[in-house]
Amino acid sequence: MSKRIGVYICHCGTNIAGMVDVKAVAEYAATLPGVVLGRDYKYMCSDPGQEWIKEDIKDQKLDRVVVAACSPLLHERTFRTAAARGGLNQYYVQMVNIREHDAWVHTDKASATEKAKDLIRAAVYRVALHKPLEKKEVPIKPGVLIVGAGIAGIHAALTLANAGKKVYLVEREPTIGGHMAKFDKTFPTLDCAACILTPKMTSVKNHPNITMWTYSDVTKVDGFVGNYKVTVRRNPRYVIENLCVGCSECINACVYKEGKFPDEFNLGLGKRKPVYLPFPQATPLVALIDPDTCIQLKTGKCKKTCIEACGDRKAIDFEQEAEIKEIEVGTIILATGFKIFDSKRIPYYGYGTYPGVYTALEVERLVNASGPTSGELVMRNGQKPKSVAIVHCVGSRDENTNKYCSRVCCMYSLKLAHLVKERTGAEVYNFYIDMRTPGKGFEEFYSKVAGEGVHMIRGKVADIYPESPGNGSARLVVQAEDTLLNMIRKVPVDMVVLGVGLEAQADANDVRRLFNISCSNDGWFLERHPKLAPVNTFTDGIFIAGCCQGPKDIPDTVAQAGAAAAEALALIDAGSIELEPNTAYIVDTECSGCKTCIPMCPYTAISRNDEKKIAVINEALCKGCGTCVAACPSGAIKQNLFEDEEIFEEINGVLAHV
Amino acid sequence: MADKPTFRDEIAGLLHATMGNPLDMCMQCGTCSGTCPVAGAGFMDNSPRRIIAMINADLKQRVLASNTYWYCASCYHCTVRCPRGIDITELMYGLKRYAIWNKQSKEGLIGPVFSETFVKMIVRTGRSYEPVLATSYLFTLGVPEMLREAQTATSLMLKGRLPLLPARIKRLDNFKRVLKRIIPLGEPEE
Amino acid sequence: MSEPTTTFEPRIVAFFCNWCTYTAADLAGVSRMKYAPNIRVIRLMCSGRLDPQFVMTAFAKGADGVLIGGCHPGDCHYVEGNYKTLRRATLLKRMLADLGIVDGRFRLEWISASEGDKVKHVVNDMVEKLRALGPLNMPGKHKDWDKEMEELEEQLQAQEGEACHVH
Amino acid sequence: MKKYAYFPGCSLEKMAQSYHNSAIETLRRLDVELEELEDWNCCGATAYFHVDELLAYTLSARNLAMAEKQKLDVVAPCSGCYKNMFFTRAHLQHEPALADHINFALEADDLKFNGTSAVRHLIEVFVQDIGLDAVKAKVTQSLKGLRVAPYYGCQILRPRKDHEDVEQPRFFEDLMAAIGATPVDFPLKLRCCGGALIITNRKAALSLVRNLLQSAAAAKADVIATACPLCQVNLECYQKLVNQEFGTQFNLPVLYFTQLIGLAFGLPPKQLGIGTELVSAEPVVCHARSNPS
Repeated sequence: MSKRIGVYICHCGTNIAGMVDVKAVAEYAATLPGVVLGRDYKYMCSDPGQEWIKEDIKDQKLDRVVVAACSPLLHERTFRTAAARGGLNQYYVQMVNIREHDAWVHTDKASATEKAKDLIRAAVYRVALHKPLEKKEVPIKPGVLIVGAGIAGIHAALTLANAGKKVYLVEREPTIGGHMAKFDKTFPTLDCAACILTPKMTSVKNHPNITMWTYSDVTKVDGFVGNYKVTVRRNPRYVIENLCVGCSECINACVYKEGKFPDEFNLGLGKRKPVYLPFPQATPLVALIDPDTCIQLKTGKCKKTCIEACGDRKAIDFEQEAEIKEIEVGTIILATGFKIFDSKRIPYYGYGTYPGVYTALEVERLVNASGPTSGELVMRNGQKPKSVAIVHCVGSRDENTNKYCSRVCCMYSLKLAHLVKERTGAEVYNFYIDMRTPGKGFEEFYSKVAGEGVHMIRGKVADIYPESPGNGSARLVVQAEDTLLNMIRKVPVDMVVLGVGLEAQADANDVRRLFNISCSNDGWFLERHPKLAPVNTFTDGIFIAGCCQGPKDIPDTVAQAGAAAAEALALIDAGSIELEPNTAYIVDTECSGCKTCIPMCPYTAISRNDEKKIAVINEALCKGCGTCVAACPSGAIKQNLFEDEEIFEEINGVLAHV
Repeated sequence: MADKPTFRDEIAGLLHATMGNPLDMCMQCGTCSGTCPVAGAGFMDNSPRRIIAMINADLKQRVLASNTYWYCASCYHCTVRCPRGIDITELMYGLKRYAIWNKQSKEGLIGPVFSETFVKMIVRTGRSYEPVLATSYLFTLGVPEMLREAQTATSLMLKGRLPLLPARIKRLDNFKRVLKRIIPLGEPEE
Repeated sequence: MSEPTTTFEPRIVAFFCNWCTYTAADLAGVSRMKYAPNIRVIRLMCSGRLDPQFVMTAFAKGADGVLIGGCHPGDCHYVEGNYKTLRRATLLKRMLADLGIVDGRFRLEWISASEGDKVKHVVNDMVEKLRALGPLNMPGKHKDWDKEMEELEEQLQAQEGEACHVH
Repeated sequence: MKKYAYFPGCSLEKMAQSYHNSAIETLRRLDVELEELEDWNCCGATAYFHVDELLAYTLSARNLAMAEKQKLDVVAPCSGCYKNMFFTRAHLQHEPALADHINFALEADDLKFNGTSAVRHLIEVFVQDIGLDAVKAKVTQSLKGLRVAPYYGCQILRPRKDHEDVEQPRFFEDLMAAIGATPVDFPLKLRCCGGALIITNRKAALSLVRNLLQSAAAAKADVIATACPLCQVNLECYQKLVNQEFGTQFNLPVLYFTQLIGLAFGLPPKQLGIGTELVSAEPVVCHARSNPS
């Protein structure tokens, strides 16, 4: 039975037509076996383009369609739907990637055109063998797991919870809030971070649809879109969460009269006791005990004054152990955030060597009313700085550290310049390479700060050293070329603030593997498409939001969190998701029951039917990798959409004219 | 190769020979100048950053007239710190070569005149071992005389006061043949 | 040294896994990287789908080189398909060697979704090497090829069997 | 007994005899033999890169090729020679075409560069190849309490070779500690001494030397240790001039690390070429004598 194949070549404006002679390709396609028409059009993905396919199927009785355009990962669905609307089984469509794989990567029009012809020939040969297939649908469980409870996780959780969905919010720190909870003010509006964040934190805690697990880690993820089985370990805080009311009695009563250990929330600028609350608005407002510093937990020999203090509440439990939770969710949102650049990697900035050098995040804590100095900007030596240098691009835009721009540093450096001036009246010098203030109200903020008399020096800081070595003076010289004055500036200051860049979390790679998604080279989680699928990943049902995907400010983070929530919502409300029907199946008559295939399958989808003495595949479990197909010695296993014959034809096709 | 390469192209070409350092990558941040001990001490009339800008702007005469590259101590500190991976020290070497060649010959390339002087010089210095490392004069001349000797590197170069062969080199003839194959122009005087 | 002897343009058939290498090739496109046009990519869901016969056929039909692209070990979208590929490729390489198809003509590369530049480099590098090697021209050797192929089929079956029992 | 092809370099011929001798003597104690590179020529210094790159590469390539003939790795005690040879090798290995061209030239001397001999700096031989423990083991007169400013200078570490730490290395400090001395925190230990400028731009060079001496003095160092003849002479022989130029009062001994090691090994100062300095190293010698261990 001879086929009636229609071939469509997309110009994609000039994207393809600029490098591939689309007319010639269309004419050539028309000459291929079974092809009844070869057309080219400016934008095949546009309505007219799709209509055309639909009409041709009806009028020209097409029974196969080949579309040569962009990557199938982008528009395969579009054209399948178009064909379906024309009354054709959607799997009778084959796409040819002549944009990403051809026009965009080659420079010689002739050979690019040749390549297009070869690829189309392969598709034509292949599509002729296509079989009609039915969509594979899997139901979506309504629960959502959100990993990371910074502003992104919090916002996504509330959005979903308010839509009536069940949310599990897992945070590894003892409190939710993430980095935002550490900030003092937020640019460009200078509203106080706590004032806008803590209400959201409270509603997360009180929301009936949100199960909030702090001080917990996701340890195992099984299953697939619609049906993920997740294991969470709740680490012991040695305080029973639902009994503690955060009254701090135990903390006051601790045998340590003063805080003795660097307190994590204040980046070690303050001290805490072994039993502590991360910060006053911590959520949940539940104390925890640090096993590494608590005498009782270390030696078992403590007066346990904390237990007395807690009294009848009996919230303290030194016997507490990690608790393992198993949950089932349909979708997952990763909002695991970022870590700040480690300034020690640039030794000549003297962080960790000169006490006068601070990271921006440390200064956020110093100017914050709930910080270690109650908002007083005093340095490690107890003095207020009279002059402060703020260094931009520390660990950003530098091949020796991170090539990318961290996006937020210019703005927060300006913000800190303003705050420092406001709190101390010090002379402030901002050393920048390029002042990047793209955003609503950003440029206005820049001029406002400039107007406050902050010195803006265009030059990357090249060196920081003590003003007079030996004599123990704390003053530092910040050396940079003032590229506008064209002279080397050596500015003596009391305090240096490093505008550190953002980096992927240290364990981003483990997390990535745990959830089976990809990372960009910088370690940020990779979105499915940089523009059209910014919160999707290559794994269905897993979405990303906030800085785990790349540096961004709070507004963008919140927007992205909303988007991720919406994507999850869309899946949940659809109730089911359509999957590629590319699963494997057994041709019973061919199967010798040799069991070769069984160990091949990572999803244990294959078993052996012992009375029939053949293998059987559980289609629900099969994800369609095709590994078993390639392994079967008797060729009894086949894969929909990737049948051996189809691939052999494709090979013939690309090589035919040799 | 169609039309005559610009100064910028020429310098880029020089750099390519030393593992390619695209000046186009320069973002004018001034890390090089801020790091440079000599610029920092105020000896350079143009900072290294400015030199790069001038090259990219094709200001050949102003670049060559600048003292910057002759003041480079080749300490490579700028090179390891450049956020755009530009080997600035190598650039300074390139400019020195370029300047020397151009003083010597009509256009660009190693002109015959220079090659000749150069090969002669090699042979001569090959016989009388005379290190350029100023410091090594100390034991022969003593500091003040040595400093009176001081000249610009160019003149020094062409006066042939370069260390090449320790007096004891044995296979001098082979050695000369080796060098002839590298710079074929001109005949070494025997 | 690496002077192309003729203007021979090698023909490379590539099998890329959908999740890492095919995506990387898309990224190379989106980033407008430029590489040699000698490659024809065939998409598989996983490099684990690669049946050695695909490779044999490609050579038989006139490919001068075959490139397999999969996710980095540990990153396979299907958990461990790429390990299976690696095992098969190792055996296949030996067999190809016996057929006088030298190492450089069959190549396995791990290229993650973010490594567009690696696609570029691998392709260019392979094209250069194949230019140096010259045409393979299996179809030209048709006569004895049929015979060879039969033997091959047998060996293949045999080795395939082994390959999969090694667990 | 480990063996290296030894490339003295021009400066060691006359001016840095003391470095030369102390290197030979101390290494002998550590069972390392330096076999002088047969018929070596100048590495080209910085000057050749000013004039003609290709020629400069050829000069180093010839030396490397001869080392390959001797089937030995090359050791250079001078940071300049080291840098030139190291990068010539790296570059030629990177660019076969260039290597071919240079090999064509080397044929005239029956030589061929293959890149088989590695290039080592003398201090690398002590720190990496021999190892600190082996050095420690040979110490008979610990330099306990001697405050040493370890001066790395430029071209041991720069330009960056692979991913070694070029901004805060420790190996020189560790080596000094191994012989009992106290390495002081010397902020400018990686800064340039201006060696290459000393003839051409004296003022600039002197100001750089001044900074280094200042930094070392501020760190209360008894002596500066160097690993390069150029640095040594710059820092030491120019102290008088620096003092004239800037009205300073520096009188800081500058010794080669091999001389300090030699003292710690209990070798007679004369054998280590101590005594030829313009700034007397007597205090250091006395210190060494004062605490036998």
